Amino acid sequence: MHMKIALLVTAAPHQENAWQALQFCRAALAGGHEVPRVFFYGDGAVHGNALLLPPQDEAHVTRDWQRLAGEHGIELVVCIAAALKRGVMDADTAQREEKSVANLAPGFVISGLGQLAEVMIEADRLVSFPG
Amino acid sequence: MHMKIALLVTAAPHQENAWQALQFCRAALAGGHEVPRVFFYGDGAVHGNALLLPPQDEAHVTRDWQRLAGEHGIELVVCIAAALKRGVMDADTAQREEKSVANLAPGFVISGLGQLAEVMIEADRLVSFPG
Amino acid sequence: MTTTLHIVHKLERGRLPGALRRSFASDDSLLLTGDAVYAALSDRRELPGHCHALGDAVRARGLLPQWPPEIPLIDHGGFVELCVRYDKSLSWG
Amino acid sequence: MTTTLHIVHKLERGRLPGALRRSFASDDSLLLTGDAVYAALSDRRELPGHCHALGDAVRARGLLPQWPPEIPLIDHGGFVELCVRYDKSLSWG
Amino acid sequence: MKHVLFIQHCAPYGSESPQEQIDALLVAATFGLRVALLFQDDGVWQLLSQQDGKQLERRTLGAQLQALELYDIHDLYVDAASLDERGLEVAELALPAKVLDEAGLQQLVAGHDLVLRF
Amino acid sequence: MKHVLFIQHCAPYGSESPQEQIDALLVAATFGLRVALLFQDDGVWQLLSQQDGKQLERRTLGAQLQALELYDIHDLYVDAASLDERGLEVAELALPAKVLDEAGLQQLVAGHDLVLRF
Repeated sequence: MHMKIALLVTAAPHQENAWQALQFCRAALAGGHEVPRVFFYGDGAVHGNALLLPPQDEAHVTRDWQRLAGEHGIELVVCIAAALKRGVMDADTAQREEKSVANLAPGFVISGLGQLAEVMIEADRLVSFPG
Repeated sequence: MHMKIALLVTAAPHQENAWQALQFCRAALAGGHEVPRVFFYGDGAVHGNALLLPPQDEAHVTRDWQRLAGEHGIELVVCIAAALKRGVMDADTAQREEKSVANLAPGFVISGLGQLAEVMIEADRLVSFPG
Repeated sequence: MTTTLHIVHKLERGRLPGALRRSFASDDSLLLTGDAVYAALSDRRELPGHCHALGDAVRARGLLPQWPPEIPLIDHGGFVELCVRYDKSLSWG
Repeated sequence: MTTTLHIVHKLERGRLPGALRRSFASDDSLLLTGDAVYAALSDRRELPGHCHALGDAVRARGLLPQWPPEIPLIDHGGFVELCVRYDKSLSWG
Repeated sequence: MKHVLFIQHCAPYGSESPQEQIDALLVAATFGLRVALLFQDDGVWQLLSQQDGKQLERRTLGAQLQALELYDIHDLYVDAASLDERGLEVAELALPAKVLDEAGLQQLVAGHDLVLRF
Repeated sequence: MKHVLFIQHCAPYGSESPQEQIDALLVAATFGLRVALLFQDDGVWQLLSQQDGKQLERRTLGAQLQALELYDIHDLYVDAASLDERGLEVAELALPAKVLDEAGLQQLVAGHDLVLRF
């Protein structure tokens, strides 16, 4: 049965569950399912930080999400409130807050919790990956 | 008795223990002690992110550390390995890694674990604030 | 009434979380991931009949030699299938 | 041999961590901070004689009305003094 | 209309998780989802009255929970065993949450289309 | 020379904490501090052999622990009660850690100038 499966990631990028979320998404796509959106909340918001640089012999989940999302049209949505508490900012907010730089990783968008509520309503499954 | 008291902060900025570390430092200075260095490690490395923007009615520990360190000559040292895993980068590293921006907060420096070992040796007390 | 896939990735002092045990209904299923895979060694008798574990988490931790054969190891494809088969999942954060 | 100020900010299901209880020597002292201040209600009998709690953590959580008088509340100045008085501190992360 | 259960399992102030779950619950309610809230494990401490987040330069979580009824959110539950483990009595709770035993917990989870506990 | 005790209390791979403690310990040893390592609570799982971090695209923690003796770090301890709680036997451990009861734990902590457990 083909399903719409949305993901909620609240694990930080360096936690095991963040890596498991990525593998789950790959398997869901390989299984013929649609993954319309991954919502990054809580410590998961750090996924959207373009300056993450894990050790070279370890996983780089942000980079992997960018590739996967680009190939399959998945929306990578970072909650704005969670992001600001954790130092992730897009260009618009940086300008408004008079910060000289922004650091949202390409491929990610910043938005509100309504994007989570939407997939609660529309997706057939919501699978969550806490830290 | 006047002491050299160093701090190790591994709590993330939005955790209660991060706030307690700051209050502890203020009290140590008020009590006539010297705080030569605060070492930010683990999730504490996120303190060095210049783009942190907590809700306006809540504490902003990075900003408070910057002020306190400026007034009292405290070294705010962020561990480089912990910082890179969590998306905190100074200008030198950003250039080397071909990132277009850096986000280390002014007043913080990035260095290695040797800076922690040094205060283990030299400080009279090392008080740690885990997450 | 809906069925639930309980996904657990942390234990309490080597045991399944008490709240998970209390909330687990007879039609539900359990998936051990992350640090919860140790439950196959430390809390084996408390595991329900419907129980799987994520193979990569088990192999990474060196648990394969002692792994109890009654708990099937699955890959992420199997994880997705479980999520589809049960009405919903509950991740024990 | 040195004395230790044990600083605890988390409990295990409402109780002091077992490892803390096992490691606590008779000359040591305990400071409750963060979520560990609930131990004054939920694990009162297990608290050692030398025990303090951080006042702001207690007041934030609404525990002042039921607070047991035998556990002194201290501010951060008192926290610093305890760190100076004991040879070292051990923060239970 | 989908029914969503949020499970609060952390004490207030130690981490961001309780605040972030409340924020998610309120938005879900705004979007027309029917939401319920279960307090479990250290989450039961959220139900104490007289909280004052300002002591830690934080918002007061207890005050936000008090305001849930203004948003027409009345489905509040608390896990009996979590109260017992912590020596808490129902009379000490600031909100009228329904106390659930094991059978009640299982029915609650089975009766919802989505359950979030992060 | 100060004596520093590191306490590992987390299982490998679930979080960064074990790796970051090992890194800190190795640097402390390089700076001439005398270091000891205690495995406690879920930290005892670090002592299982046949770990393979590559399964999760991570470094293998067990392999790094095996290498401690190359750095002349031999003061390894394990909390007996933590083993008991998890049904682990000393014979299953990959490293020759000394098993401590309560009195042993208290002496270990009292015998060090600094103790880190984060």
